[in-house]
Amino acid sequence: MQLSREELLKAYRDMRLIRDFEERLHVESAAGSIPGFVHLSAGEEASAVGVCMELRKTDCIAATHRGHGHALAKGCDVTSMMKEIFGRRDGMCGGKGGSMHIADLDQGMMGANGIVGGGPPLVCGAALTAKTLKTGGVAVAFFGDGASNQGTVAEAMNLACVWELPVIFCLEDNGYGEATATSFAFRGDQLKRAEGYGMPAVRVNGHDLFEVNEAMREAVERGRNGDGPSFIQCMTHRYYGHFEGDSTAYRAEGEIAKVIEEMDCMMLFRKRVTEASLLEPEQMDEIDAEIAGIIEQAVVDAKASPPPSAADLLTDVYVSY
Amino acid sequence: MQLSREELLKAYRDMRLIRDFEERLHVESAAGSIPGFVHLSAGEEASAVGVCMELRKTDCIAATHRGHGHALAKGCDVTSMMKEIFGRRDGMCGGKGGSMHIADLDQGMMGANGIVGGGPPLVCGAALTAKTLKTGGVAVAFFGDGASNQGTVAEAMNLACVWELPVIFCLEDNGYGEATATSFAFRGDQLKRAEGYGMPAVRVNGHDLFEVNEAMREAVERGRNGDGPSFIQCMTHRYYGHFEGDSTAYRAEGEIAKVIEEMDCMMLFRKRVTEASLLEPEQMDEIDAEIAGIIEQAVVDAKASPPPSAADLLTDVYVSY
Amino acid sequence: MSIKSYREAVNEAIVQEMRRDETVIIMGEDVKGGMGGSAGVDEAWGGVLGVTKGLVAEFGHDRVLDTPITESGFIGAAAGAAATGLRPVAELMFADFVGVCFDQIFNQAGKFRYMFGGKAVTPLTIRTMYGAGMRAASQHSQCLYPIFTHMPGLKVVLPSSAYEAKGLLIQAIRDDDPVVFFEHKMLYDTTEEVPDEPYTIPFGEANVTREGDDVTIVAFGRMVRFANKVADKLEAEGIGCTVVDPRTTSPLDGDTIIECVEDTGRLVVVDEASPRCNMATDISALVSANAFRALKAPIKMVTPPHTPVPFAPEIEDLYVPSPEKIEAAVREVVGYS
Amino acid sequence: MSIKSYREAVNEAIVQEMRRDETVIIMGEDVKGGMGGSAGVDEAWGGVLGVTKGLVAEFGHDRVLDTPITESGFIGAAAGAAATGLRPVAELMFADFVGVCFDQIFNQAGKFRYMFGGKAVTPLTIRTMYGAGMRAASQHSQCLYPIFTHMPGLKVVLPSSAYEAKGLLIQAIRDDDPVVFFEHKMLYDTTEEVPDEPYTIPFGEANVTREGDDVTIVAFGRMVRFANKVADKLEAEGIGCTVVDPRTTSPLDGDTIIECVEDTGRLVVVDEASPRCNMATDISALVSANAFRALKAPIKMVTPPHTPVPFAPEIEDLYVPSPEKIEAAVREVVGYS
Ligand SMILES: Cc1ncc(C[n+]2csc(CCOP(=O)(O)OP(=O)(O)O)c2C)c(N)n1
Ligand SMILES: Cc1ncc(C[n+]2csc(CCOP(=O)(O)OP(=O)(O)O)c2C)c(N)n1
Ligand SMILES: [Mg+2]
Ligand SMILES: [Mg+2]
Repeated sequence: MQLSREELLKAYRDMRLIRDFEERLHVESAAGSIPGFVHLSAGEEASAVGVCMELRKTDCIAATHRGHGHALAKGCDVTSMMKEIFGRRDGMCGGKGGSMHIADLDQGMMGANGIVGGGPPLVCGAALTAKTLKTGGVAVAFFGDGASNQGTVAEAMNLACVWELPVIFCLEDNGYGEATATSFAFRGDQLKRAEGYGMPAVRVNGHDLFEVNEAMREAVERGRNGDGPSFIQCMTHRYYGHFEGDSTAYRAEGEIAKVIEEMDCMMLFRKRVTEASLLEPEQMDEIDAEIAGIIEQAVVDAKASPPPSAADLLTDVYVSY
Repeated sequence: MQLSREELLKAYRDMRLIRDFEERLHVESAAGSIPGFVHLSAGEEASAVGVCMELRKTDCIAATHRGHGHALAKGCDVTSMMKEIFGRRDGMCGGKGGSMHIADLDQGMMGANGIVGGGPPLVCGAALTAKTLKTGGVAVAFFGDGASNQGTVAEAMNLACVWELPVIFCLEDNGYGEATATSFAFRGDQLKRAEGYGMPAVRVNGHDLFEVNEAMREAVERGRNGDGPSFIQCMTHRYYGHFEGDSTAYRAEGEIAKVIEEMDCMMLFRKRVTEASLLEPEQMDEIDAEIAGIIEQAVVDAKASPPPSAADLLTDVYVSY
Repeated sequence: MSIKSYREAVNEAIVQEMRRDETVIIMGEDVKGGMGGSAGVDEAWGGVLGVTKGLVAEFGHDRVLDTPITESGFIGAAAGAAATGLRPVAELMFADFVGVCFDQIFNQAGKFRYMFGGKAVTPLTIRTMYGAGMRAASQHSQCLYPIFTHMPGLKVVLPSSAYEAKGLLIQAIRDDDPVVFFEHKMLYDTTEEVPDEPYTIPFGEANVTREGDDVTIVAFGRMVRFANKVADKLEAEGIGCTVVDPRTTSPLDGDTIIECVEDTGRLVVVDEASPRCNMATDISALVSANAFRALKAPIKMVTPPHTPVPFAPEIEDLYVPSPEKIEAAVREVVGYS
Repeated sequence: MSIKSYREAVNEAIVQEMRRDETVIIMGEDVKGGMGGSAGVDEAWGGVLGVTKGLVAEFGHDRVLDTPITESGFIGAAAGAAATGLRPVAELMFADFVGVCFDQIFNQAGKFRYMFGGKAVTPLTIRTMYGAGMRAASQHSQCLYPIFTHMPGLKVVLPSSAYEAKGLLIQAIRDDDPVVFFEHKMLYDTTEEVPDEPYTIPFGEANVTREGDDVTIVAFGRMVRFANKVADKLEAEGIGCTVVDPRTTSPLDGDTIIECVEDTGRLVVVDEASPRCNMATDISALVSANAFRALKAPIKMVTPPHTPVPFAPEIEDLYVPSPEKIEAAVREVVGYS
């Protein structure tokens, strides 16, 4: 199916937003302005965006420790996220969560997760809510190749098949879990495994927004029609280290440079839409400029925001006690 | 490969031992002589025996809550087991474990397990020991169809593939996990799933000792040769309830009677070996009589044994403290 | 009002809440039983010990869900459903199985609210069966509520009788926080008068089941019955026991406990859980920090030994704190000077 | 003897034990790092914080094993290997991850011996990183040792310095029971004199790091440093603090603690773990049961609040018990009369 001009512009904008967000965090991390662990998703924008552009606000996703891209693609507020990552009181989670726990249930974002494999069971719950309340909603579990081996992910896949839940399992296969290559940590075939649980599975080029999106459309349709879960394996790459500070000594020199040159998702997208005369380069340049301003402002705002106060330490544990 | 006369007699004997052991426990349970939960494996003898007859004493197995058959097939002492199940001081585990925790590491029996899916990770450890110490040993994880969905089992299968461990995953698919049918709790294809992790997988008639054994021979050979794990799905039936006391209201009337009539493993075995003139019926009758005596004596001994003493409560927690 | 068993009280609480609120659903392994089975029945078991019998007949398969044997999967799903609009009651068959799904309970459900800056509401109830006495051995007999009590973000409930079970479970289901509801397997057949209409018992309000001047006994779950028994017996001898059933370990009604100890000056804590870092130590520490001047004798803790739960009946019975041991502790504390 | 960091001390303990005993192997996520990677290196990381650096170079891939991200799988495998002849040292990267593998630790490894009637030996060491201070937020900062201490069958070790880390880890590896070894992430860069040769520190023998007449401070892990600091400061003012580092919470050297309290009559317990059913309550209960007459003041517990660990540095620092809070507690206890 052909994406509309509006959809294309939105997709490009979201990818650019994520890319710039992450690249700026890379700089801010190096400068020491960001506390804690930061996992950047630059390079993987096409999967987050290609998937989330098919979702309604009320559809839910569960993200990973590498969750900024998922959150932004799902519509979370940039400034609020930036403040959270900087640990500020008016951040998305009041400064209590940080990068690894970005969440906004109002946007259907059920949270980044510090636990590898933590999200997929939760997403089955969101899908169960949609199914029980007959909202026509679907839910997406993002998880990495490393996470794909966790028992929780296997259990969630099985449960979604048994309960015929509208879940889309989106495996972002970036070739590494921390410093370990997927080729070591997983010896089989992800599609076969998913099919082994009883759901349709497809592998796509995760750098190609169109391919991801096409697979996602089919999966969402299945979900909304009550035909149960689907599995999408997006082959992708992360451009930075596992976390900020990682030496990436496990990677061959120049590997990522080559990926960027040959298959960067922004580049592929631009090429495709201009060649097919779907969008003008100028439209995208405009977006680039706009996003640059947004990110700059978000960082300025985040830096100017106050940290949580002593009293904040003790609130928000229970609704009532 | 043709089994020797000796092997055949041993296989028949082991199956008979398990069957009589379980049938007697069924009676003793109904009479109220056995404390706690008792899960009987009558009907599933061919998988326990067909698998364990290929193992050396030093090869390890991990069993399930339904573990009597596995233990007996692996060579655990009948009387010692019977005493344990009756909760006696000189039982296999000093009366501290009971039916669900029968274990004898000297026989390579790493334990029945009260936790569904608890065993497969442990077996990876036994296989790792064999691999590290280059003993040529293999290890077997028995688990049920219900257990096959547990994350721990998925993790163990993946780990065995990654580390290329000499593990045989023996799925005893008896069609039910407690009162829930496998057709509900699992919608895919077990072989595909195992292959999805990267190991060869085969489905066999779990009532047919020869089929089970044939698959096991190949798997063991792979294991001893350093060619990694294998997966065997044994299709079988349990003749009694999930535990003693189960109404089995989930089963169609007469279902098990039909299974017993048409495919009981003892019956199939007898038929096969007599038709092929491999054994004489009288030889097997003799074994039947011998086993009846052994079981009777074991029960008499168990009933005559004293329970643990107050002091026993406090021992065996640590090796040193 | 009529005589009901603890099992019936739990069942009735669920039924009445499911009637009241359509978003209440239940799930667990064989809470119905029989799914896919050749008999084709809707309910073969109604729970492994029959606690959830009859629910599917009234509420249907959409609200009464059997699960595969994947506790992380379905408890996590319950947490996710709770965070997105349902009010699930998930059954962890035996508390001992928490080892395969603890993450979804304490790192996910229990932390949503705090780590998301107060913006999540997770009205999840986890029902689970605990305690020794069934000759179920070391992996099916543990108490484990101390490790849940340790976790911020979780509420922990230990109903000690049928009346308590109904009121506390209705409260748990209506509560907007994740609640872990511990049902003692040896209490299911105990009975007492239980109102037919729905009622709630608030969390964090201890129940003083006996009043006496000489010693305070704080006890949990099944141990409350034992403590009451001891109190009744000793009353005849002129030893007055105040018995406190905290009902919930988190939140804990420390005030009532402290007040009682201030009155009696002596304390025995009875906890069926393993002795290290358990509720006995928790209560003891609370009291010695806050009622120091009132204490006339060392606090006595009655707990099992630091061993797994054994199988053989003879030693399992020695493992569990008994009325006899409680009585001896009370006598020791009362006799101290 | 030379100055070593806590990180180096842990590393050296492993190296020396691997040299001594061929059955000692190590495993964990990225304990090497780089397996299958395009760079083709044998060791890209040497552990996420570099603790296991250099091991593969000396001991090879057969004894230094990287794992998939499947904690139940590989911790269970370590338990199974321990029960069948190896002496594995498995790394659970962050203690917080125990939620996905607790069963293999407390229901399997920890119970083998008892439930198999004393016939199993499980020389398993699980190394894990714990504690707040790294701005790692609520799923990477917990202490959790109380829930391990609660479990019969597990030994629990909390080394408070580089010297302690080396001696206790060698002991852990040689120990024939399952041991959980908690390394505080904020201690890795702390240094002190550490012998070059192997040595062991026995379990269950507390270390009295300061002696004073007025108050006993019992502290764990990183908190021992804080307690020592406070003791040094207060000594100048004439307030004498005895500081006890129990080293292991299970087994616990209760005798030394009780003796110290009998001498000083006052007790402050400092525990970085969540406050309910934690080591502070455990020690407090022990002392009030066993040193009742000696106590001249209520026992004071210094712990974090009952909240998850927050992310923002400003409030994370308020979360962790600080020397200031310990000092205030000591002053309060000493001033009590
Ligand atoms: C249960 C658990 N185990 C280990 C970790 C440490 N950890 C954080 S991210 C990560 C790698 C995850 O790899 P993958 O799923 O491929 O995601 P990616 O980082 O590549 O996006 C690991 C091991 C964790 N956070 N949780
Ligand atoms: C972790 C865990 N969950 C649930 C149970 C309760 N339980 C015991 S046996 C069983 C069914 C297992 O089914 P399956 O694996 O097919 O083995 P079978 O009983 O058919 O031999 C269940 C649910 C348990 N013991 N452990
Ligand atoms: Mg990855
Ligand atoms: Mg089964």
